[in-house]
Amino acid sequence: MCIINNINSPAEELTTTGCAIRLDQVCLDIEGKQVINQLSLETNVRRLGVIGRNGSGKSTLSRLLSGLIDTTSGQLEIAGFNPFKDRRAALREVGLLFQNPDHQIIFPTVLEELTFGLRQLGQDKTDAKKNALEMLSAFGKEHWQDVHCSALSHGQKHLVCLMSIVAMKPNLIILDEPFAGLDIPTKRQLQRYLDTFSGSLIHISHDPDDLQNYDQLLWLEAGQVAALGDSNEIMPRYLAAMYELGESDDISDLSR
Amino acid sequence: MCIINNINSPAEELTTTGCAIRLDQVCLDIEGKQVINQLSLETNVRRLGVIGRNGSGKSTLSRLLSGLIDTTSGQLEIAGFNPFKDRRAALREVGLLFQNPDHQIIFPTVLEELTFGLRQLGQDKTDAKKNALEMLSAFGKEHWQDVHCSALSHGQKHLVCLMSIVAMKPNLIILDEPFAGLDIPTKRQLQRYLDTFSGSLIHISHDPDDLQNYDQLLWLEAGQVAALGDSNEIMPRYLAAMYELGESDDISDLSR
Amino acid sequence: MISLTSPVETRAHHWPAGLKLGLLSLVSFGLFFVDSIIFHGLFLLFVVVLYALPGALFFKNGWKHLKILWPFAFIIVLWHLITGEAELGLTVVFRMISAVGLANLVTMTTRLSDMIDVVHWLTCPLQRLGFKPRALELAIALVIRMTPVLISKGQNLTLAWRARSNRRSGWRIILPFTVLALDDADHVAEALKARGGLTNQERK
Amino acid sequence: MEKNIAYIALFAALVAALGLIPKLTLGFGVPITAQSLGIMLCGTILGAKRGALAVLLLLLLVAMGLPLLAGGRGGLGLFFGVTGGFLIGWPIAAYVTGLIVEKWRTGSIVLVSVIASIIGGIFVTYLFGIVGMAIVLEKTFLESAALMIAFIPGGIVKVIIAGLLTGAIAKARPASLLSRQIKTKP
Ligand SMILES: Nc1ncnc2c1ncn2[C@@H]1O[C@H](COP(=O)(O)OP(=O)(O)OP(=O)(O)O)[C@@H](O)[C@H]1O
Ligand SMILES: Nc1ncnc2c1ncn2[C@@H]1O[C@H](COP(=O)(O)OP(=O)(O)OP(=O)(O)O)[C@@H](O)[C@H]1O
Ligand SMILES: O=C(O)CCCC[C@@H]1SC[C@@H]2NC(=O)N[C@@H]21
Ligand SMILES: [Mg+2]
Ligand SMILES: [Mg+2]
Repeated sequence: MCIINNINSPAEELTTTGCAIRLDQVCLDIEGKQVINQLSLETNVRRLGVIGRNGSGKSTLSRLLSGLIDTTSGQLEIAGFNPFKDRRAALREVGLLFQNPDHQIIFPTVLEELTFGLRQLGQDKTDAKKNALEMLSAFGKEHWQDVHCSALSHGQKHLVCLMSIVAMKPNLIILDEPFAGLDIPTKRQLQRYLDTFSGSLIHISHDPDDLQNYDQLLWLEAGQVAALGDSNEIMPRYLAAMYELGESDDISDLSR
Repeated sequence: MCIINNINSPAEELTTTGCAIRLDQVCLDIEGKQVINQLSLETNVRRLGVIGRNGSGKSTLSRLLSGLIDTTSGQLEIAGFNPFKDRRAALREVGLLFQNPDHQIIFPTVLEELTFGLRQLGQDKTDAKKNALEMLSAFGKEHWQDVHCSALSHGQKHLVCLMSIVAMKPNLIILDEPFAGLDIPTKRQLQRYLDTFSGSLIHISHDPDDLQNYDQLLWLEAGQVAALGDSNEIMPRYLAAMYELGESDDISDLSR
Repeated sequence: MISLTSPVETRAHHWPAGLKLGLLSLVSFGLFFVDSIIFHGLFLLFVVVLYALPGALFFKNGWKHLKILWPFAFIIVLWHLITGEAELGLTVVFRMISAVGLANLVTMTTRLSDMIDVVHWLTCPLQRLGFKPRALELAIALVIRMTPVLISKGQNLTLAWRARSNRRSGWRIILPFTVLALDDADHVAEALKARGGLTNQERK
Repeated sequence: MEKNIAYIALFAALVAALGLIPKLTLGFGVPITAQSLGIMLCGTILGAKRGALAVLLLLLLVAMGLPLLAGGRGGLGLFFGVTGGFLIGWPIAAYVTGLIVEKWRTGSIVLVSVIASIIGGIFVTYLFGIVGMAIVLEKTFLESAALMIAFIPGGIVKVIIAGLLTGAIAKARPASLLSRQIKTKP
């Protein structure tokens, strides 16, 4: 599969290869349903966009890649290890931003939420707290530290989730629709922040604009690779297919 | 406040005035925090867009309008009644699409979820089931009827929520980011469906494209009206303000 | 969803739920007035035959739900062996398996909505005391919704934990889980209210 | 109103979910189960009336045949079994526990909950449980009572968890602690 140098990236001085990802004939059944079906791909770009219809398996793939669930069959490797088997390595290597912030937040207050991951990395209490506060202040949100997560708006929760992941400084961040529900300034701010992120990014999104500067695109369809390659080539094809589907008056053509 | 005829609307034959909404000095405190602050507005357009930053109070306003919560002070009326006090009328008049589908779905399977609202309207079992199935087939999703909601993807859940609301045929539908997380074909299909909806729509969104055909815009800022009026006038101002905020490198200017 | 319901449709599915439940209560109650081990042995055989009638798949499914009784059975028998009342022990075990087996049989062949209708009918006399059968109906539906939802929320929470930790969550997950459950209840309450809650319109 | 129903249903479901924690069945056929912790929490968090209703709701569903008791058991048969007395005692236990938390508003919520759980969750439960066992197992009251010793270590742990958890909820979600809400019409 082609690896394309990230010409548009605002962080050109960085190495152009990222975290190596290898999937070989990966299948996943959930409750008898084949959600991921013979998925094979190999890539190590720094910026990989993932597109596909609702229910095509994008979030499931993100869970597989971060080692939260195991494959039913097939081989999966991230940076040379299996993230489900080797949790310790996975934790240092991969951070996952969940699609639904309510599925990610564990603790009652914002500071606890941010500190948790850092403590898990082995930082002691004071260090973890210091670093968590630093993260908060990098986004101008120090005043959120004692706020209850449940009292935040949807977009605010999303930001908390992102900060907790970024604070752990993984080499690969998997973002499952990170911008859904964020307001324009926060989104742009975040986008700029992610652009300077020196590690690898896998970004799942329904919005083509979000994936503009991405080297490669992975297009999933019904748990299988529909296309993988240069985003300049794939995005137009994807959009054409989607708009055509959207225009059709036979609504029953819609996603499974 | 100005009431503008919906010139761009694809359903021009419909009456141009919609559900009358009147808020007079509405305040709302949640746990000591003033979330809605002296909000006054009066409008009865058929299509009202609501914009504003994360945490500005949009979802809270949607809860107030659909009568889920009571105001701390001030007057609120929808179509002449108070939706918090008169629940029976509110149920027939207003439907609310929650921002987070997991917060809206009550029942285990898709059909039960759709049937519930119809039963609440007084339809008997067979009628309710028939109408629910009709709704499903209008979106080409009959095969979803026995699917467990928890087994749906995020976007699929969103669609279930929308179908349950639309099936109840309210006169006013309040949509809290209905398209966040939907794929392009589903979004376009839904958009077309909403365009033909003969009742009133209040649509909360961060995406300017979603609100293109809307008569009026309400711009909220920190629980107060920042602007209300012709969308052609307000959207550019809003976008300019948002992009400026987004460009600023002083991240601490970001939302509260 | 609590999946005691049978994967195959049986003839018993079409019998009135009230009848099945009534019979079940009578028989379960009656079993306590017989002490004969032979009777209980034969009765258990009868129950097994009932499970076998609808075919192999049904039998296998039924067995899955009855299997969980074996530690109980084992321990009761063991204890009675120690106290030297082996026969009493066996009787108690036979009776228990028959009673639970029958109850499961009714559950497996009765749609929940039919079950709820029976409860509705049973509580009708209470209506005059100001009791709202609608509230009970809703509450039943909600428990049935929430039990599996809680379990999957628990699993979700462990995923969230796993995503940022290589240690097991252990007891520290209890408070977040409880808070999550309470929040879920708040959301359900709001969602219910948004669709009329108990102020449902008159039924025709 | 909707909130009451949702909470009552939630706690019924919570007790059911606690049944998934592997149980240990003792010689005389009564399991050591986390569900009795759930009964205490029904009282301490929901208060007397709602707590008892939550337990009643669970028992109704169990009677209808849903497998919601420890080890996936259900059915009317259980009310005639060794543990029948416990089951009948549960709603009353939740009521008593809740009543104590509702009435005794001074003092730390943790301490009050612990004491309420001891009185309701342990004394009341065992009273009914012992009587039930005596009848079903054809033993004397005292013989049955002696068997309860086996539950004491577990009981202490549960009471402490109930107290701490109630205290933590009071902090994290004060609005959810229905037993301590200012009385409004339910
Ligand atoms: N627990 C489950 N049981 C059965 N099927 C499931 C379960 N969880 C997910 N699925 C199915 O797996 C498929 C993929 O789901 P996934 O959440 O990965 O989709 P997605 O691409 O992230 O969609 P979206 O864009 O809507 O977020 C869906 O069709 C869904 O119905
Ligand atoms: N339970 C609560 N306690 C305290 N504050 C709350 C509570 N619920 C909401 N708020 C506050 O109310 C404000 C408005 O929240 P709301 O959810 O209405 O925002 P929103 O405009 O919908 O934002 P978003 O675009 O992110 O969805 C937020 O600042 C939030 O912190
Ligand atoms: O599952 C049942 O059938 C009811 C079990 C009752 C168990 C009682 S409750 C009090 C005491 N503490 C325990 O752990 N078990 C018993
Ligand atoms: Mg997804
Ligand atoms: Mg919102």
